[in-house]
Amino acid sequence: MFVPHSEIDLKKMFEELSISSLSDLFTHIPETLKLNEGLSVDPYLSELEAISHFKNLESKNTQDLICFAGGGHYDVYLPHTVKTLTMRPEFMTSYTPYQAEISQCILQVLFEYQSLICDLTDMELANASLYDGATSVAEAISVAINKTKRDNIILSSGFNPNTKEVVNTLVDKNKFNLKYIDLVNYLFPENYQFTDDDAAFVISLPHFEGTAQDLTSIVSNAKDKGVITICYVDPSMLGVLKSPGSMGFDIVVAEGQSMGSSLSFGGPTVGWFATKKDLARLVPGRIIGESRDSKNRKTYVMTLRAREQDIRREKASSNICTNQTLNAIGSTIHLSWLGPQGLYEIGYQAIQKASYMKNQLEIHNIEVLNSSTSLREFLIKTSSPASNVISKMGAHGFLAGIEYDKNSMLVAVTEKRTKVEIDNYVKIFKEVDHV
Amino acid sequence: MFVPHSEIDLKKMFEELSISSLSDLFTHIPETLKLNEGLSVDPYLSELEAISHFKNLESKNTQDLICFAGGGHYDVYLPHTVKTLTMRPEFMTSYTPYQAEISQCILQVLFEYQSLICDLTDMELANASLYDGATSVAEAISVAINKTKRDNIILSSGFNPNTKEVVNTLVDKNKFNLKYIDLVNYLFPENYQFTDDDAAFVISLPHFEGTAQDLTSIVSNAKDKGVITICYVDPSMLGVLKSPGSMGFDIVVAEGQSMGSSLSFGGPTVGWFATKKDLARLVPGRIIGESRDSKNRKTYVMTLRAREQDIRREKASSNICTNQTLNAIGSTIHLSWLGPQGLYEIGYQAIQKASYMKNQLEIHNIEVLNSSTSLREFLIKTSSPASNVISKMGAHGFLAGIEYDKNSMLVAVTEKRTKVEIDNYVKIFKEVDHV
Amino acid sequence: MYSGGNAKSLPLVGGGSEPTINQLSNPGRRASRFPKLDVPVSEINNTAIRSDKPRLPEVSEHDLVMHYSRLAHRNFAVDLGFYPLGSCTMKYNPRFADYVAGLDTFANTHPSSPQEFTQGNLQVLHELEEYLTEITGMDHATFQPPAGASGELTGLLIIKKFLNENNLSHKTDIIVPDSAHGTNPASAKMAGFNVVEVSTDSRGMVNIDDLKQLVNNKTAGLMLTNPNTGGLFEENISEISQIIHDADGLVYYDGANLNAIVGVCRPGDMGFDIVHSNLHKTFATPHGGGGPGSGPVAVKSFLREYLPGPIVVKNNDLYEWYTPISSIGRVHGYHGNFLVALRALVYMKLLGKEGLDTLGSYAVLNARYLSSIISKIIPLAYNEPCMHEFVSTVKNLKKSHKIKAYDVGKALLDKGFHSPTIYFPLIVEEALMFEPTETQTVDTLDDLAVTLKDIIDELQGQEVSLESYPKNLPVGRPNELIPAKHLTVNWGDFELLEIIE
Amino acid sequence: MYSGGNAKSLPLVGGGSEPTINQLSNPGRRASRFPKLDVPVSEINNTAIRSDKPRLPEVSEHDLVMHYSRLAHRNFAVDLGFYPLGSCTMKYNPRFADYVAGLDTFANTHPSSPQEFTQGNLQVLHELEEYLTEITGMDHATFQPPAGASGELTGLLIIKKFLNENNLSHKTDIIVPDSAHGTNPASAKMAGFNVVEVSTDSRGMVNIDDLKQLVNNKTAGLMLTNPNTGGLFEENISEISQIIHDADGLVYYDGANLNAIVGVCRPGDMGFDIVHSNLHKTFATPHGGGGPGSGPVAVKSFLREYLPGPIVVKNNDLYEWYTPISSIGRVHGYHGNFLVALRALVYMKLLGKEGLDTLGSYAVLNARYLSSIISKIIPLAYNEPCMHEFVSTVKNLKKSHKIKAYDVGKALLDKGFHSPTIYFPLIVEEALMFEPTETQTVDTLDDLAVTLKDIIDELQGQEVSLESYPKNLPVGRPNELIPAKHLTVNWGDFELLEIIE
Ligand SMILES: Cc1ncc(COP(=O)(O)O)c(C=O)c1O
Ligand SMILES: Cc1ncc(COP(=O)(O)O)c(C=O)c1O
Repeated sequence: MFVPHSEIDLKKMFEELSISSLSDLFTHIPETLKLNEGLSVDPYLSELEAISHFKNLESKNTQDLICFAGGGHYDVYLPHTVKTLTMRPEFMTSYTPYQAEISQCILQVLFEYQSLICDLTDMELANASLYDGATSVAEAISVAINKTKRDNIILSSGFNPNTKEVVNTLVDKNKFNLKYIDLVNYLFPENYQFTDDDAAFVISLPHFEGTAQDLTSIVSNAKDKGVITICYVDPSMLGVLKSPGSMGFDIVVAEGQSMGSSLSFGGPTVGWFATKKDLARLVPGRIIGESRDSKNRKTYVMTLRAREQDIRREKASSNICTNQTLNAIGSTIHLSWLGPQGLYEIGYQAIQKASYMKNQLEIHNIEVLNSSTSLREFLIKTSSPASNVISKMGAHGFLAGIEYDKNSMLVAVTEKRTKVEIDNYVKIFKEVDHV
Repeated sequence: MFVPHSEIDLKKMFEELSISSLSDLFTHIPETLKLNEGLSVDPYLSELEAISHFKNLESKNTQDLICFAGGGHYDVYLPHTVKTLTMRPEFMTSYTPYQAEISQCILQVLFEYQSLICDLTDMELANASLYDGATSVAEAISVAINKTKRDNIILSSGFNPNTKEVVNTLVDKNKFNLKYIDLVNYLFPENYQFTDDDAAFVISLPHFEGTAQDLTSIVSNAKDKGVITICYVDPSMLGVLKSPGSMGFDIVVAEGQSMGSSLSFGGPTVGWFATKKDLARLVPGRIIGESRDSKNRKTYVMTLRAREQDIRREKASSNICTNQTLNAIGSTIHLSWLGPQGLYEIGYQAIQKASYMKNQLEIHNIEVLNSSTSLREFLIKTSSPASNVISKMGAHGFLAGIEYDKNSMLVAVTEKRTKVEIDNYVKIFKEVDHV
Repeated sequence: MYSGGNAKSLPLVGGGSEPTINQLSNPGRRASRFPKLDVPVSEINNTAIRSDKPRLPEVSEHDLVMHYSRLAHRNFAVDLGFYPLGSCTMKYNPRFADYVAGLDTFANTHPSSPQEFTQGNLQVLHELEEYLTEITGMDHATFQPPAGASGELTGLLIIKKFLNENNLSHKTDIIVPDSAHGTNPASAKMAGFNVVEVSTDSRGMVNIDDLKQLVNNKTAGLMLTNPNTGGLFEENISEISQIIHDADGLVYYDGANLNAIVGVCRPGDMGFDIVHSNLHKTFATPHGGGGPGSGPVAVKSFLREYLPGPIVVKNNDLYEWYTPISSIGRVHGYHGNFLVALRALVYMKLLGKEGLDTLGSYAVLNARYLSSIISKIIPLAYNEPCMHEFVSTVKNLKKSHKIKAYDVGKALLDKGFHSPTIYFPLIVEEALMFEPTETQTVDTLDDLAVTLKDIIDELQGQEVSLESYPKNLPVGRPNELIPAKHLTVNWGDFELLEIIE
Repeated sequence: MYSGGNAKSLPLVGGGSEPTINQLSNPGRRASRFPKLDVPVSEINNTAIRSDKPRLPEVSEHDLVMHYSRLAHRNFAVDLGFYPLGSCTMKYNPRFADYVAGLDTFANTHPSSPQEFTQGNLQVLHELEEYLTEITGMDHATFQPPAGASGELTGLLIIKKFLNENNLSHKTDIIVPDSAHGTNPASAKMAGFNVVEVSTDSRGMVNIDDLKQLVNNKTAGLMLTNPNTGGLFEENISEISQIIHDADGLVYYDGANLNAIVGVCRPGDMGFDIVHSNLHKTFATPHGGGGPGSGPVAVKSFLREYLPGPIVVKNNDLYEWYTPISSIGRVHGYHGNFLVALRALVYMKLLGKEGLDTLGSYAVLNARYLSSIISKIIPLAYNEPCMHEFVSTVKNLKKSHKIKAYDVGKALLDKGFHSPTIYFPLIVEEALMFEPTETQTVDTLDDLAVTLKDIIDELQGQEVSLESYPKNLPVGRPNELIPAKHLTVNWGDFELLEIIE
C-alpha cells in the first residue's frame, strides 16, 4: 500500500539493478536474521474496512462526557478556524525548516509563536517548542543547573503529580536534590528561605490545586540568593493573571495544550519555554531568528544552532530534535484568533463560572476545600472515595474531575461550561456521593 | 460579525466621508422604505452556541441509516483523500477563473475534468459542469432543438420522475412536444420508429428501473432520422458499462454525485455534459481550452465565450453563470483516485452484491420484478404499501429504497454494502412487509 | 519527463507548468483499494456490459495528492487575498460553516429519504426560509434553484404561469435594463419571453421616461436589481414598481446586490413580487472556483402556489413537504443545493439581529469609503453616492495612453490584488467595478487605492508594454484564439495541433 | 503599509515578504466571540489577577485566515513534492489517518479520564504495541516518549536502572559510533553516562576491532542504528551484540532507520535489548514542520518492569493501566503523543501483512535504484549495497570547483526538489544523503537524478556565483550571523537593531 510501482516499473528497476526479485536486494544480510515467513500480523484492511474497525474502537470510549477535569489540560473552545488552519497540509506535512529558503512559512509562524509567548509572559526569548509541560519543567531545571552550577532544586509541591514524576525521572537524583515545599493553606509560604546552594525555584501558577497568589516577593527572595526562578503557568489563564515576567521570573514554561491543541488524550500538545536573553545559550531546542538575505529581504532562519544535538552532540543543551512544531503553530493561530479580549474572556468566564459552581456546591453542603483562594479550579471533598464518585458521575455523562486524594477531587471549569451543566453537576454529585 | 472595524477604523472612515453615523450613508433612500426597527430575527449565536443549535438540528435526522436508495444518487465510498483535496481552501474560496493568469489551478483542474469525462464517455468536448443531472437533460434537449430546429422530443419513460418533472418545467410545452415512450419489460423497444420531426432522443443508461441494454442499434435508428441522441448515464457504472460514445450517442449527460460529492441531501452535486465537437457552439456553460502565453508557456483559459450569457445575453446557449465547479473538481479527483481498476470495482462489486441480494430476496419469496435484466438496482414488489415498508425498515436502521409505485420499490446496491447488511435487510424486510 | 514528485510548478520555486494528471499516469499504478468481494460471484449477462476497462489516469495516491496540492498553489482565493470583484460579493467565507456542513446527516443523507427521517434537514430549510423572507420582505421561498440564474428562470416561469392562469398570456415582454447582468435577458429568453431593454439615464438610474414608453399591455414584467449594477440605489423604485403593476406586470428582483441593503430596506417593501437571493454572495457561502451557489426564490403570498415543489411547511411540530397547487414544477432534481443553504443559515445565525441589521450598512460603508479614495485616482462612472459597489472608468486613460480597463486589471494582479470586475455593466466604457464587501479592513482598502495609483502611474510610463502585464505570475496573458479556433478542450488536443501544424 | 488583504507575499504573485501577525494588528479588532456569561457575576479577589489586558495581536478572522494561508504557500511539504532527505523518511502521510485521528473521543478525551471511560484509547495503544513488538522482535512497549530522542533517553535510563539494580553501577560508558546521530550522544549525556565513540571502518561499518578495544567493564551499552547512518546494513550485528552482552552491557537500537528492514529482519533477532521507533518516520505520521513525533520504546521481556508507567495490559476483555514495578518513572506528562500513535496504527492496519512484509523491501528497492543512477553522477561514500538510503559525496567537486554539498542542496531547491540531507553523517566529507522512501515513483527518482546532473553541470559553469543559489525562491540564503549575534528572536528585535545601528 502506498507503494506506487506497477509491474512495468518493477521490471525497469530490477533491470537497472540486475536483480530478479525483491529478496535479491538482501543477499548481504545474514540468512539467520531474515524473516522467512514474514510478520505474523493480520491481512490489510481497505479504507472502508478500516473505518469500521476504528469507529468500533472509538465507540468503546465513553461518549459525550462533559469535562470538569483539568490539572494542566483544559477543555477550552478550539475554533474550527484555528483547527483547520493549523492542519493545512503545508504545516502538517513539512519537515523541520533546515533549508530556510524553502521553509519561510514554518520559520515565520514559529517566529510569531516565540514572539507571542514572550509578549504574553513578558519574557525576551522563547524557543520553538518542547514536548509538553512536564518535560519543559525538567528542561528548565536543567538550564538552572547549568547556569548556577548548584545542586538543590526547590519545587513547590503544588504540581500535577505526573509532572513531579517526570521531573524525578529526568533529573539525576544521584547528583541533584529535589526538595518539594508543601503549600500552606494551598499557598506557597511567602517567607520561604532560599539558600546559596539552590539552583532553581520552581512553582506553578496557579498551583495544581487551583489556588493562585502574587509571587513577586517570593521570586525576589529567591533571586536575592542567585536562584533561577521558574514559573509553570496555565496559558489559558494568562488573560487574567499577572504575567510571570512581571513577577520577575527568569524562565517560564507551560503546558500549551489549551492554546491550540485538542485534548488528544494528552498528546500531542506543546511545551512552552521562554526566558531572558542572558540565558539564550543554555536554552534547549530550536530558536528562530529574523535576518535578511543578500537582497535585504526579510528572512527567518534557525539560529544559535551551536546549542543543538546535531552540532554539539553530547555537549548540547538538550537532546531534543523532533519537537511539537505543529502544536506550536496551533498556539500561534489560536492566540491570534483570541486576541487580548478573547484570552481575557476565557479566563474571566472560567473564574466566574467556577465561582458560581463553588457557591452552588456550598449551598448544597458540598465542601470546597480552597474556595476563597482558588480561581477556575478547586478541590472538593467527597464522602465516598473520590474515584467512586468520578466513576458514578461518568454514568451520568460527566467527567467530574481528577482524583486528588482518597476523599477529594480536583474540579476545573472552563469558559465552555454552562450554568445548566454546572447545576446538573451539583445535583447529580449530591445524589451519587454518599457513604 | 466578520466586520473588522474598530472604533478607530470607523472614525477614520466616517471622517473621510464626512458622516457621523452609519445611517448617514442612506440619506438618498426614501424614508418610507427604510427599516426602522431593523429585522425581526433572533440575536446572534456565538460559535459555541451555534454548535449546540446545529448539532441539535442534525440529531433530528434519523441517524446511521444503511442506504439502499439510489435513483441517480448513490452511496458510493468517497475517500477522505478526495474530500479533503476537493475542500482545499484554494478550490473552495476562489472565484470563477475569468482572470486566467491568477486562476491556472481552477482552469487546469476543470480542463482535466473535461478530458476525463470525454475519456470515460468517449466524447470529444465536455463543459465545465451544469447544475445537476436533471437540469443537464433539459440543457441537452435544448441543444438538440437548436441544432435540429425540430419540435418533438422522444424520451424513454425510464427516468427518475423528478428528472422528468424538471424537463417538463424547463422545456416550453407550448412550442415542443415531450413524448415519453414506455419501457417494455423494463427495456426500451428495440424497434422504436423515429421520425424526421424528432429533435432528440433521450434515454437513461441504465434505465431508472435498474435495467440496462446495449443501445447501439436504437441510437443508430435515431441518427438515421437526423435525431440528436442523448444518453443520461450513471457515472458510477461507467467502469462496467459500454460507453455512451461507443454506442453512438451525440450528447452524454449525467448526475455526477456519485463521483466526488457526498449525498448532500441531493445538492450540491454536479451535472456532467459532454458531446461531439461539431456541437461545440451550442454547448451550455463554461468550456476551458488549452493555449499558450506569449512566452509559449502552457496556459488554460475559458474559451468559446461567445456562447455565454455575459457576452451574448438573450442569444446565449444557456443562462447558466455560477455552476458546480467545486463538485466537478470532486469528480476529477475522485476519478483519478479510482483509476480504471477502481471504477471497475465499484461497478462490478455493486452488480455482484445486487445479484446476491436479488437471489436472497427470491429465496425468501420476495418478488424481484426485473431480476434478469437489472444490474445494481432493481424493483421489488411489496405486499403492504411500499411507503409503509420504507418507513418500517427505517426503524430497523435501513433506508430501504425509493417508492416506485404503491406496491413496489426501487432498491440500489453499491460496493459499500456488505453481505451482512444485505442478509439483515432481507431478514427484516420479510418481517415488516405483510398485509 | 513528467514525474509526480517534481514540484517545479509550485510558484514557490518559480512556477513552471504542472503536467496534467494524465501525463502523470502510468499503466498499473493505482490509489484506490476496496474490500474483497464478500458475496459469491455470479455471471453477469447483459448486452450493456463492456469487456475492457475504462480509460482513466493511473496514479499513486501520493502523486495524486502532490498534483492537486501543487495546482492549488496556482490560484488566487478569498482565503489568500482581496478580490474587489464588483457584483460578486467576495466576502469572507466563515470556516465555522464548513464544520456544520460536515456534520454527518447533513452531509450524507440520500435525497429520496422520506420526510420522517429528515426532520432536521427540513427544519434547516424552514428556518432559512424564515430568515430569508424576513430579510427580503417576502412571504414564501423555494430552495431548489442552484444559482442566481436558475432563480431568475424560476421567477420568470412563475410570472408566465401566473399570467397564463389569469388569462394574461398575451403578455410576452420582459423589460430589462440595458445595464442588467447577462443572465437576466438570457433567462427571460429561456422562459419564452421577449426581451425589451430599458435605458439608463445620465445619473445611472433606470430611465423612467423610457420605461413609461416601453410599458404596454404586452408587458409581462420587469427584472431589476436594486442597488442596480452601477451600485446605485434606484430612488424611484416605488414608482417603477407601480408603473409595472399598473400594467398588470410583475416585478422581479435580481438579488445579486442584496448585500447592500440587508437591514437597511427590503425588496418586498419596494414593490417587488419575486426575489432571488444569491446565497453565495450575500450569505457568505464559498464560490468554489465558480460554483456551487444557491439561488432561492422568494415570493409574495399571492404567488406561493406557483413555486416549484415541494416546499417545506410546518405542521404543528412536524416539518412536511408540500407541493404548491399550481406549481411550475421542479427546477432541480431534488432540493437544490442543500449544503449551500445550510451554510447560509449558519452565517445568518452567527450574525443574528446585531449582524444582519448592520450588514448592508457596513458593506456600503466600505464601498463608499473606497469610492471616495479611488475617485481621487480615476473618475467614477456616476456622480452619485454608491451603495455596496461602484463603477469607475478609465476611458480617459484609454484615450490618452491606450490603457484599457483590462490592462489595469492585469497589472493589479501583479501587486497582490485580484482585478475588479471589468467591462460590466456594459453601458459604461472601460468600466472597473469595485466591491470591497464588509469583511475587508480599512487598511486593505487604503492599500488597494495606493496600489491602483502606483500601477496607473507605472502604466503611463514611456517604455511600457501593456501586453506584458501581468509580469509576476506563472503565466502571462493567454492566446485566446487558439482554443477558440482549434477547440483544444481536451488533453491531447493541443499536442495534436502542434504535430499537425 | 501593511494590510491583511494584500497578497503580494504569495509566491504566486512574486512572493514579497509577509508581514507578521503583529504588523497586521490594530487595536479594537478581533476574531473571537464567546457566549454571554450565563452565571451571576462575583467579585474576583486574588493578588495574582492583573488589571490590564494581555498583549496579543488584534485582527479580524478574515485577516487571520489570509495571513496564515498565504504563509502556508511559502513552504515545501510532502504533499507538494519530493523530499529526498536521508534519515528523515519523508514518505506519504495517508490522509485517511487524519480522518481517524479526528474521530471524537480519540481527539477530545481528557488525559486524566479513568480507564473505564477510555477502553477504546487503551485498546489502540495495545494493538499498536502488538504490531510494534512483532515488527521489531521485542516483547513490550511504552508510548510515552514523544519523539526518537526522548525514546533514546528512556532507553538509556532503563539501562541505567537495570545496571544499578544488578549492582553494575560502575558501568558508566555508552558506546556510540562516530557516525551516530547527534541525539545519541546527547541522550547518553543527559542520562548521566560517559560517551565513548567507536570508529567506522573503510567499508562504512562499525569498526569491530576498535569496538573490542573499547569494550571493558565500564561498558554500560552500545547505541546503534541498523542499517547505520550510512545506509549500510551492519552485517556483523550479531557479533557486535555478542561483544556487548559478553561485557554485561545492553544494546540499544535507534529506530530511525527501521523503514529499511520492516518485514525483512528484526532488531530483536539481532540481539538488541531496547528499541525505539520513530513513528513519524517508519509509520508515516506527518512531520508537522518539525514535530510532533512519537518515539515508543520496546524492550525484551527482562526489561519490562523498568518501562515508564503506566503501560497498557489486557486482562480478559478489559484494558488496564499497569505501572511496572521498577519503572524508571514517567517521561511524559500523560500517555505520550497518543494521536500520533493512533495514526501509526491506522497506517499499519492499511498496510497489513501484505504491506508490512514488503515495506522494507520497497524502501530499499527505491534507494538502491536511486543510488545506482545517482552514482553515475556523483560518487557514493561507500562502495556497498545500500539499504533505504545512501550517502554520496561531492568532496571532489569541492576540490575542483569549490562546490559544496550545501551548494548542491540549495541549487536543487530551485528545481522543484527538496535538498537531500547534507553533512550527515559527520564522518563523510561533503555528504549528501538521499532517502527516497517507497512512496515515490521511479519517474520521480529518474527526474531527481537528471535534475542533479543538470545542476552539477550548471554549478561548474564559468561565471557561476554559488552564493546566488537558490535563485527561484522568495528569499535567498539568509545572513546567519545577524540573529546569532544580535538575538533577533522576537518581533521588534530586528527593527530595533536597525534603529540602533
Ligand atoms: C447582477 C447579477 N445578476 C445575476 C447573476 C447570476 O447569478 P448566478 O451566477 O448565481 O447564477 C449575477 C452573478 O454574477 C449578477 O452579478
Ligand atoms: C538516526 C537518527 N537517530 C535519532 C533521531 C532523533 O529522532 P527524533 O527527531 O524523533 O527525536 C533521528 C532524527 O532525525 C535520526 O535520524
